[in-house]
Amino acid sequence: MTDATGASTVPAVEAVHTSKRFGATTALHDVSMSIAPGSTHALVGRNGAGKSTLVSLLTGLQSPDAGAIAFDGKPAPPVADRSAWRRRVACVFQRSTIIPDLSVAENLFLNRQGGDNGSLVRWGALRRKAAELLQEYAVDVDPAARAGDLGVEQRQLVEIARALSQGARFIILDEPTARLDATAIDRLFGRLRALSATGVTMLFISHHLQEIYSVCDTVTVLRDARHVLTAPVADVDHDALVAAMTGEAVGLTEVEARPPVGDDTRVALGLKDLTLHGSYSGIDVDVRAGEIVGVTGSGSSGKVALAETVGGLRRPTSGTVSVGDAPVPPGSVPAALAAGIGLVPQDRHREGLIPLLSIAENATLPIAGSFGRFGYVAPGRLRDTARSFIDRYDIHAEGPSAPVSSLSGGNAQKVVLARALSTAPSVLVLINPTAGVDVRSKESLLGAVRAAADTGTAVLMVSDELDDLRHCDRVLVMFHGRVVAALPAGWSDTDVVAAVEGVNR
Amino acid sequence: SSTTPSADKTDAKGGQIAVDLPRADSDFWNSYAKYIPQYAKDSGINLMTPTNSQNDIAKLVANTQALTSQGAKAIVMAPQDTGAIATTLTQLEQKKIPVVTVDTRPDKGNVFMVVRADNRAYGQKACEFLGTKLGGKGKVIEFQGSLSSVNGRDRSEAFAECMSSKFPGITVFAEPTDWEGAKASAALQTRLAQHPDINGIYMQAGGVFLAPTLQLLRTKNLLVPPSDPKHIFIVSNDGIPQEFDAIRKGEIDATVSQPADLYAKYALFYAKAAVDGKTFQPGKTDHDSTIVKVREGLLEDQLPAPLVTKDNVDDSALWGNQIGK
Amino acid sequence: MTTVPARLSGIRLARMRDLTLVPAILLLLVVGAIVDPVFLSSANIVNVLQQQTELSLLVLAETIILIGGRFDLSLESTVGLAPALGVALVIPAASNGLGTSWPSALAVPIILLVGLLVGALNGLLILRFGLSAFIVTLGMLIVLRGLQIGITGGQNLFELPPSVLYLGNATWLGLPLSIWLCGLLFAIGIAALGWFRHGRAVYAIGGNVDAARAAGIRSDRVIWIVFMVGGTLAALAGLLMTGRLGSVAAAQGQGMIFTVFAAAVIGGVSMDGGKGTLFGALCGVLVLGLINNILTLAGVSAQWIQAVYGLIILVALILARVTTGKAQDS
Amino acid sequence: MTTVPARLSGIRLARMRDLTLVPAILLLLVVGAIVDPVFLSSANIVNVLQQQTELSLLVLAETIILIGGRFDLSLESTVGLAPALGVALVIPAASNGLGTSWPSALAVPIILLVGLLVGALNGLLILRFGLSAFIVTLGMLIVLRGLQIGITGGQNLFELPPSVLYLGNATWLGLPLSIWLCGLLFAIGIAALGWFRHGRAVYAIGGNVDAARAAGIRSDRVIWIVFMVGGTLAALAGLLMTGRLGSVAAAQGQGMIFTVFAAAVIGGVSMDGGKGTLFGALCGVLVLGLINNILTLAGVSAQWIQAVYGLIILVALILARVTTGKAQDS
Ligand SMILES: Nc1ncnc2c1ncn2[C@@H]1O[C@H](COP(=O)(O)OP(=O)(O)OP(=O)(O)O)[C@@H](O)[C@H]1O
Ligand SMILES: Nc1ncnc2c1ncn2[C@@H]1O[C@H](COP(=O)(O)OP(=O)(O)OP(=O)(O)O)[C@@H](O)[C@H]1O
Ligand SMILES: [Mg+2]
Ligand SMILES: [Mg+2]
Repeated sequence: MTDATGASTVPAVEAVHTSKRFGATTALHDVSMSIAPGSTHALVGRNGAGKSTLVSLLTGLQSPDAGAIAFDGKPAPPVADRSAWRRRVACVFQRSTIIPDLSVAENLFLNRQGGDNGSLVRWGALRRKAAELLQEYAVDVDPAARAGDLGVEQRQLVEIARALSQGARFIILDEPTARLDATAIDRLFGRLRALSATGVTMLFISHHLQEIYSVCDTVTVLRDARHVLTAPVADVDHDALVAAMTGEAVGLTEVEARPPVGDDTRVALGLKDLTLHGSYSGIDVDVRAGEIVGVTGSGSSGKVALAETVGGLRRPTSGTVSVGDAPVPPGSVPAALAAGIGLVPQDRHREGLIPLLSIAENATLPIAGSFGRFGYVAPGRLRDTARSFIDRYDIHAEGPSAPVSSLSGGNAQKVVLARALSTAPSVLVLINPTAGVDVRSKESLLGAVRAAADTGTAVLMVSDELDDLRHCDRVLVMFHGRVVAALPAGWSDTDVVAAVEGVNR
Repeated sequence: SSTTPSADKTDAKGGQIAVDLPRADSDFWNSYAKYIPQYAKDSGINLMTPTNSQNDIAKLVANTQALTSQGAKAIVMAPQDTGAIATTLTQLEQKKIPVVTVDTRPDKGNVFMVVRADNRAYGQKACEFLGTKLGGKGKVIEFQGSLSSVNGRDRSEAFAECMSSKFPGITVFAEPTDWEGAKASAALQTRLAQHPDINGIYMQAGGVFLAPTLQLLRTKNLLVPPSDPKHIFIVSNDGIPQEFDAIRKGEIDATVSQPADLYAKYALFYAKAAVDGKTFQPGKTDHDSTIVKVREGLLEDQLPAPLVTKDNVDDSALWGNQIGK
Repeated sequence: MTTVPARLSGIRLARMRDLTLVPAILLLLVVGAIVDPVFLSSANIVNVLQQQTELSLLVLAETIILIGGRFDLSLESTVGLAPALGVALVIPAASNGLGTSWPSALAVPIILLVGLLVGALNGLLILRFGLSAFIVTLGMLIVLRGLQIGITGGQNLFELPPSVLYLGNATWLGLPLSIWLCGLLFAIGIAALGWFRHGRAVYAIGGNVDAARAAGIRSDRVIWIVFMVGGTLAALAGLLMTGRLGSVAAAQGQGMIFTVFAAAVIGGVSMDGGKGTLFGALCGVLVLGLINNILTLAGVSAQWIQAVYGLIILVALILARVTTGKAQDS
Repeated sequence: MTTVPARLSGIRLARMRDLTLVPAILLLLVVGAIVDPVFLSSANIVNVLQQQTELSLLVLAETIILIGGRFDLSLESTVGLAPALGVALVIPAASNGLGTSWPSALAVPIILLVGLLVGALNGLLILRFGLSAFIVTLGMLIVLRGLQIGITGGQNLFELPPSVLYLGNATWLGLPLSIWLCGLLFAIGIAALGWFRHGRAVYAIGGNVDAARAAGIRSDRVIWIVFMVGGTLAALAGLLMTGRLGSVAAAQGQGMIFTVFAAAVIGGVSMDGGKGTLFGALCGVLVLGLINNILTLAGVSAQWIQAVYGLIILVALILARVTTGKAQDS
C-alpha cells in the first residue's frame, strides 16, 4: 500500500482494539490508534485516562488483555523478546527509569554498555560515547557522575537522551516536559523537530496543550479508558480539545483578575536577607496576607531551595523567615507548621505521599492530633474530614480510605495540597503544584489556592508554568540565586521568559 | 507418624516413661539416643516417643509440658542449661512426676536422681595424664566448650586448677570455641604459629574437635608417633569410636569415655524405679558407682568414666567399641 | 518487588491481609485435635500460649520497629542481658552477683531500664551517626551477649529475688499472668498503631520517611522512641522468661531473633517498612507455636523433626501466597 | 537516607567507598604487630587468610545476591548439607553413609550440584511464586539443616574420600590451594560485576528492577542465575571447610550467616540492593579475620572476648562513618 507520493501508508505503529484491566479498574477499553510513519502524534487525556497504560502496551512492558499491537503492519514481537521491542520502540517513561547508584554513562547505555552485542564493558569508551551523546543533546552533565546525584531536570534530560539515542524509528515520550523548564523544553522541541524531519515517528504525551500545538501534527484523545477522537491538530482548537478530554463542552475560563492587595495589608510572610550557600543569597521578600506571589527561574536559580527553606525542609545559612512578626525557627518542618506555614513539596512521589496509607491519613497527617484526645484518631472524624477535603478539592477517588497509590497523578497532587491546607495555614508555599496535572484538575487545584488566598492566606508559589503564574499578584524571577525581576500583574509571556533567561540584565 | 498410646492402656503396663533428648547434632548424644529404646525394650519399659529439645531450654520446657499432657509418669531429661530448668522441676514435683536428669545436675530444684559422670573428674584426669606425659613442663592448648555450659565450665575449671596446682611449669592456652570445630582449628593454627613448641592438647569434646585437630596437624606434619620429640600429646573427651581409632593409630593419646550406654541404662532404671515407688540411699551401688547426696532432695549416681589409652582401648566394655558392631 | 495493589479500600485490604493466617490456625487446630485429643485440652492450649509469651513480646517489639522501617537484631541479647544485669546487681556475690547487693526491689526497674537504655543506644547510633541499623544492632547483639558472659562469667543466675520471679510465674484467674500481660500489651499496641497519632506516624515514617518529614512528623524522635519501646519490651520478655524458667540462663534468648523475624514476616509484616499489623504478627507467633506443639505431640522422630518443621513453614507460605494471590515483598 | 550529592565521578566515588576499610586494615596490621611480632610472620598471615576462605566464598555469594536486591539466609545450611549429602552417597553405610556407595569420584560433582539445586529452588520459589526472599530462604535454612540431621542421623561424617579432602588441604606453590581458589573466584567475580554486561545487569536490577526490565534486562533470569551461583559457591565453601576440618560436622556452617552479613555490610554492601563491591566485601572479611586473629594472639580472656569483639566492630563502624562522612543505608 502506497499513497500517491509513494510513501508507505502502512501505519508505523498500531494498537488494534486493545483492552487492559487492572483488577477492578479498566485502564483501556477497546482502544484503537494508528500512527502514520514520520508523524508526531499527540496523546492527551485527563489523569488516569489510560495514556501510560497504552504506552506500556506499545513498549511491550505489558501485554494487552485483548487486541494486538503491530509495527509496520507486522505483529509485535513476543513480550519476552525485549531486544526486538527495543529495536522498534524507544520510550521516555513517565516514572523515572534512572538507576541512582549507577553513573550517568551507564544509565545511558544500560544493558548495551559494550555495544549492542558485546558483553565486555570498556569504561573509557563508554564514558566518551556518553559524553558525545550528552553533548549532542546539549545536556550539561558529567557522564561519570552518579545518576542519583543529578537534579530532577538533569535526570529527565538523561532519560530523553537515552531514548533518542537508541536508534529506534518510533519514540514515545510520556510527559517528558513535566519536569523541564522553558529553555530545556525549547531545546527538546528543537531536537524533536529535527528528528521528525529525519522521518522518526513520535508519540508525545503532555498535559500542556500548547506543546501539542507546537510540535504535533495529529492528536488522539482518551477519556475514561476509551478512545474519543483522532484528528489533525489543526482541526481541533484548544477548547474542542479540552471538551473532548473532559466530556464537557465548556471553554476554559479566562483567569479572573484578582483585586489588588492593598499596600496597607499586613505582611504575613517576611524573608530577611535569607541566604543558603550554593543556592541563593540575600533574598528579601514580603508577602502580604491574601497575596499570591509567584517565583520562577531556570533550574539552577535556587527557587526550589528557597521555597523549601520557607517550608522548613532546609536550614538557611543566614537570614530569617518570619510569619507575622515572629521569626520561625529555621530548618524544622514542625516549627514551620506551628508558625502557620503549609507546604506542597516538589516531588509528590518522593516527599509528598506515603503510598500505602489512605487518602484520609495522607491528607490529615499534620492535623492528626485534632481528631481526639491524647492523640486518639477517631476513625469517624478522620473520615468526615477527609470526605470534606475530597469534596472541597474535587479529588476523584473511591473514598477516603483508598490508598493514595491508587490515585492518578493529578488527584494525588490534590491530596498533597489538601494536606498543606489542612492546618488552615496563614502562609502557603507551593512548589510546582501542577506538574503532571491535567487541565481540568489544574484549574480546580489553582482554584483552591485562590480560595485560600481570598481568605487571607499568603501564598508563595514556585512554578515554571506560565498558566500557574498568571494567577499571581506579582511574579519574582530568580537567576543564579538572586531575585532579578519583580513583575507586577499584567506581564506578558516574553517578559517572563526574558527575565528567566537573564536577558534583561 | 507414631500413634500415642491412650492413657488407660499405659496404666495397665505400669505407666509410660518419657525421654527428652538434648540435641540431635552430637555423636555422643546420638549414641545415647540409640541406647534408649534398646534398654527400654530389655527392661520392659513402656517408652513414649522421645522428644528432642535441640539444645534449647525453651523447647525442653515446651516438650516437658506436652509430655505431661500426654500422660508421662516419669521424665528423663538432660537439661544442657542447668539453671533454667528450676521452675519446670518445681511444677513437675507438684504434679508428682519424678524426674531423672542425665549428664547434668540442675542448679536448683529437686529430682529423683541425677545420672552423671563427674565432669570435674574429666578435667582432672586429662590434666594429670598430660602433666605426667609432659613431665611437668611445656605448653598446652585447651579447647574449651562453651562458657555457658556447665559441663564445659566444670572441665575447664578442674583442668585449670589441677594444672596450676600440680604442674605449674606448664603454660595453658585456654581457647573459647563455643563447641565449634572451625573455631578450635583457627585457634590451634594461630597458636602454633605463635608457639611452635606447643606439645599438648586437651580437647573437651572429641566429637567436634577431633577431626579438625587431626586434619590440621596432618597438614603441618605434626602427626608423629609418641616416640618422636615433635609429638603433641592429645587428650580428648567423649569416647566415640573415631577417638579409639585415633588412639590405636597413635594419633591421640587418651580420651575420657563418657558412658553413653550407662547413661541410657541407668536413666531408665531410675525412672522405672521411681514409677514403681522405690527409693534409694547414698552409698555404693551394685554397678560400680556411688550414689552421693549432693544436697537436700538431690541424689546423684556418679557413674565411672574411664580414661582410655592405648592400653585399654580394645576393652569391649567401652561403649565406643560396641556401637555399630 | 513492586506490588500491584488491587483497587480495594485500604482498610478492607489491611483487614483481609490480617486474616490470612486465620484459616491456617483453624487448620492447625483441627490437625492437632486429630493427632492427639490432649491437644485441645485447656491445659495444653494454656501451655502453648504461655510458651509463646516471651516470643510474642519480642515480635511485638520487632514488628513496631519493622513498621517504622528499621531493624533490630539485638533484641534477643537484651532478653538475656537485662535480667542478668538486674539480678546480678541485687544478689550477693556468693550467688554469682556483682557484689553490689542493691535492694532487691530495684531488680525489676533496673531490668526494664537496661532494655530502655539499650534501645536508646541503638537509636542514638543509628540516627545520630547515620549508621546502618542492621550492622549497629548486629554489633550490639554481640557486645551485649559478650557483656552478659563477662558479667556472669558464663554462669546461670538462679538465686532470684521473688519480684523477678513473680511476673513469669503468677497465675491470675486461672491463667498465667504472662498471658494476661501479653494480651494487654498487644491490645495497647494494636490500639496505638491503629488509632493513635503516634502509631500512625510510625507507619508514615516506614512508608516514606521523606514524606513523613515534610508533613511535619519528627521522624527521628519517633523512631528513637520506637527503639526504646522495643528494648523495654525485650527486657520485659527476658523478665518473663527468667520467671518462667526460674533462672537467668547464660544463653538466654540466644537464637530467638530468627524465629522473631519468621513470625513477623509470616504474619504479613514487611521487611521494607510501613506495612503489616500487630494482629497479623500475633497470628504468626501462634502458627509457629501450634506447629511446634503438634510436632511434639505427634512424636515426630527427633531426627526429622527439624526438616518437617521447616517444610511446614515453607508450605504454609506457598499456600498463603496461592490463597491470597498476592506477591510478597522481598 | 538521602545522599548528599557531591559532584564526584561515579567511578571515583565507588573506588573511594571501596577503600574505606583500607585504613582500618592497616591499623589492625599495626596493632597486631604490636600485640605479638608473630602476627606479621608469613605463616600467621597465611593462616588468617586460609581461615577466612570459606567465609569469603559465602560473602562472595551473598554480596552478589545482595547487589541484585535479594537475600539468601540458606547459604549457611548449604555449607553443611551439600558436603554431607555428597559424602553420604559415596561412603559405605558402616561409616554413616546412606548405603548407596556410589563411586567416590562423584562426591565433588554431587556436592556442587546440590548447591546449585538449592539455589535454583530458592530462586524458583522467590521468582515464580513471588514469595519473600527472607522467608523462603529462612524456611530453606531450617529445612536443609533438618535434612542434614535426618540424612546423617546427626552424626559427623569422618570417612571422607580423598577427592573431598583435596581442595581444602592441598598446597600449591607454598600457599593453600583454597587461598588460590578464593583469589581466583574473587578476581572472576570482580571482573564479571565490574566489566561485563551480565554483572552490570545485577547492579541495574538491584538498583531499580523496573528500569532494568524496561532496558531489556531479563531480570528474573539473571536473579535466578545469581541464586544458583550463590548456592554453588556455598557448596564449594562447604567442600573447602570439610577438607580443612577433616570431617562433615553435623552443625557445619551453623551461625555463619550473621558473620557473612556483617562482613558484607561492613564492606559497604547495601542491604537495599544495587550498591557495593566485591572488593569492599573482601575487605570486610579481612577485617573480621584480623580482629579474630589479634584477639586470639592477645589472649583476651574467654569471659570478655565476645564483648571486646563486638565493641571493636561497633567502633570500626563509627570510625568508618566519621572518616568517610557518609550516612549508611538502613
Ligand atoms: N499497575 C496498575 N495497577 C492497577 N491499576 C492501574 C495500574 N496502572 C494503571 N492503573 C489504572 O489504570 C488507569 C489508567 O492509568 P494510566 O496510567 O494509563 O493513566 P494516565 O492517562 O497515564 O494518567 P496520568 O495523566 O496521570 O499519567 C488508572 O485508573 C490507574 O489507576
Ligand atoms: N502499581 C500501581 N497500582 C495502582 N495504580 C497504579 C500503579 N501504578 C500506577 N498506577 C496508577 O496509574 C496512573 C498513572 O500513574 P503513573 O504511574 O503514570 O504516574 P502519576 O501518578 O500520574 O504520576 P506523575 O504524573 O506525577 O508522574 C495513576 O492513576 C496511578 O495511580
Ligand atoms: Mg501517565
Ligand atoms: Mg501524571
